[in-house]
Amino acid sequence: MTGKISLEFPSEYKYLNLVDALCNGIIRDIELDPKTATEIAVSVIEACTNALEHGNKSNPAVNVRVLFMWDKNRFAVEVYDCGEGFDYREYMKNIPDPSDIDHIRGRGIFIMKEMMDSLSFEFSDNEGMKVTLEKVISG
Amino acid sequence: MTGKISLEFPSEYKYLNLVDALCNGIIRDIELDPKTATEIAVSVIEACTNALEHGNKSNPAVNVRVLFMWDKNRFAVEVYDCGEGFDYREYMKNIPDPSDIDHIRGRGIFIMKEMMDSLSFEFSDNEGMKVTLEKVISG
Amino acid sequence: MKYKIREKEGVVLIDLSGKLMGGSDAELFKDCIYDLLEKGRKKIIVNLGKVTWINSAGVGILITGYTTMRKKEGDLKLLNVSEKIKSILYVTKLNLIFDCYEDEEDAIESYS
Amino acid sequence: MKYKIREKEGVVLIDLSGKLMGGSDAELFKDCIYDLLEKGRKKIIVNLGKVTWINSAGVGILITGYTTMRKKEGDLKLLNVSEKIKSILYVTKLNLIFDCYEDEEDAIESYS
Ligand SMILES: Nc1ncnc2c1ncn2[C@@H]1O[C@H](COP(=O)(O)OP(=O)(O)O)[C@@H](O)[C@H]1O
Ligand SMILES: Nc1ncnc2c1ncn2[C@@H]1O[C@H](COP(=O)(O)OP(=O)(O)O)[C@@H](O)[C@H]1O
Repeated sequence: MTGKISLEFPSEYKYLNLVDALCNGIIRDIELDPKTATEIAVSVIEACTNALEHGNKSNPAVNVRVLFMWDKNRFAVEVYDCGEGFDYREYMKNIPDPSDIDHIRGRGIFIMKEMMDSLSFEFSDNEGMKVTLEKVISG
Repeated sequence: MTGKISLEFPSEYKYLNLVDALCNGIIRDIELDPKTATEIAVSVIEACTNALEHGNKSNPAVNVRVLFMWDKNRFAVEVYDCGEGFDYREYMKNIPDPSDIDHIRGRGIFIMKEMMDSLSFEFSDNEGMKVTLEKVISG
Repeated sequence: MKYKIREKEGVVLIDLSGKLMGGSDAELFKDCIYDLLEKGRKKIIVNLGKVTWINSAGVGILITGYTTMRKKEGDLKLLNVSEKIKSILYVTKLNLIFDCYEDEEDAIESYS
Repeated sequence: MKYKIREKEGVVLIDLSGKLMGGSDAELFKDCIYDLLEKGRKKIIVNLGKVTWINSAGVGILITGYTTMRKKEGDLKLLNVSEKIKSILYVTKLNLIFDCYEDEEDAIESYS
């Protein structure tokens, strides 16, 4: 029931459903309830979309790395990109209303925050941008 | 139709079906015929079983890395372990008869050789043991 | 993303299939919507039954279609919304915006 | 790997499920086979219908069961062999060793 596995892929949308395939494989293995499973799968994809799109500017020469880690109480995901990061402290203070249909985008961070138990950002010069998602599970 | 993705996991059997989940995701995406798909999936698992078991001696502190690469003519997989390698030249000269039921094990390399178009081994001090599997596809 | 267009009782059904995410999908869907508007079609049902994969950028694509239609007195409703898509709509409260149907006949009837 | 044992008309059916690979699975299956032999059971059918995942080490586990049974004048036959398992059996010519059945009744009848 304890495990970790990491995936690395070029910054192109077409890899997102492979991330999803792996994530669903893990979720199936640890037999999460359907709601928790959906919330994790959706959030992982949002984090990876941001990493490849905003972080790596969809540059296929640069990789996104995803690290999945789980034990019987906790499912955690770290998503790394090679971008310059962004002012997440400021952004988190004032997340746009996701039901406002005048905005086509801007729902990813809101969704992750709602669906996971913890969402955190960290930027460092050697690791680049790192987003950490965590969810309490009962495995 | 061109792509590459890499996966890294601790040397434990329980991760093999996650390798399989990712491999099947890729295969589904590039729409291989069922026979080719099965042959690739079976061979990848044999290579990973060897890497974790013989290469890394099932030591969970050491990782196996799998790199999938494909374009419209070719599907290639590289499997890396941190072991000391083995005398593959000698082994390949005299692969045991897989239908001999006096042997319980010893069919992995035979299966990979039969199912793939190319199977090669390479040992280097910095990369460790690397097994490369290739198959011609028509995507 | 791929799509096919059908028409039934004056209602246009867009059968989406494959992945619905950021990137080129957004342009493709926008063009489809403008094309329908040009032909005077304003009663739209988007069938998501064969969408295998979606993210919030994909939902954004549906919002573009919805707002474009509404500005021209048209409407855009959703059919066969998977549990995953529903979870995104509910958490963002977009379920209050989009009419969702499970049955094609019901969806078509809602326009009459 | 998990298994359940059933008996029908003097034949033992082992319903395997989950993953069948190297490691602890080999011991588990060997113990099961020795246990059956001790009870005098020698007509074995291994149902692979719920095996989600297998490798050549897993096939090795079936070989152990087969040779152990044969040495005691018993037999071990396979039921519900997936395409993937078939591909491994064919390429290694182990299909010539194992009797495979698609139908439970047929498999049981083959022992009478
Ligand atoms: N990994 C990242 N690197 C740089 N900027 C990011 C990253 N993730 C998010 N952002 C910034 O935060 C904003 C909000 O992200 P999000 O809520 O996911 O919505 P969207 O991606 O649709 O814009 C993005 O538009 C971007 O400016
Ligand atoms: N990555 C590896 N590192 C070290 N030895 C290996 C590796 N792969 C294969 N071998 C050696 O080759 C032998 C044959 O491998 P294989 O045909 O896959 O059968 P099996 O794994 O069932 O023994 C193994 O028993 C092992 O000694």
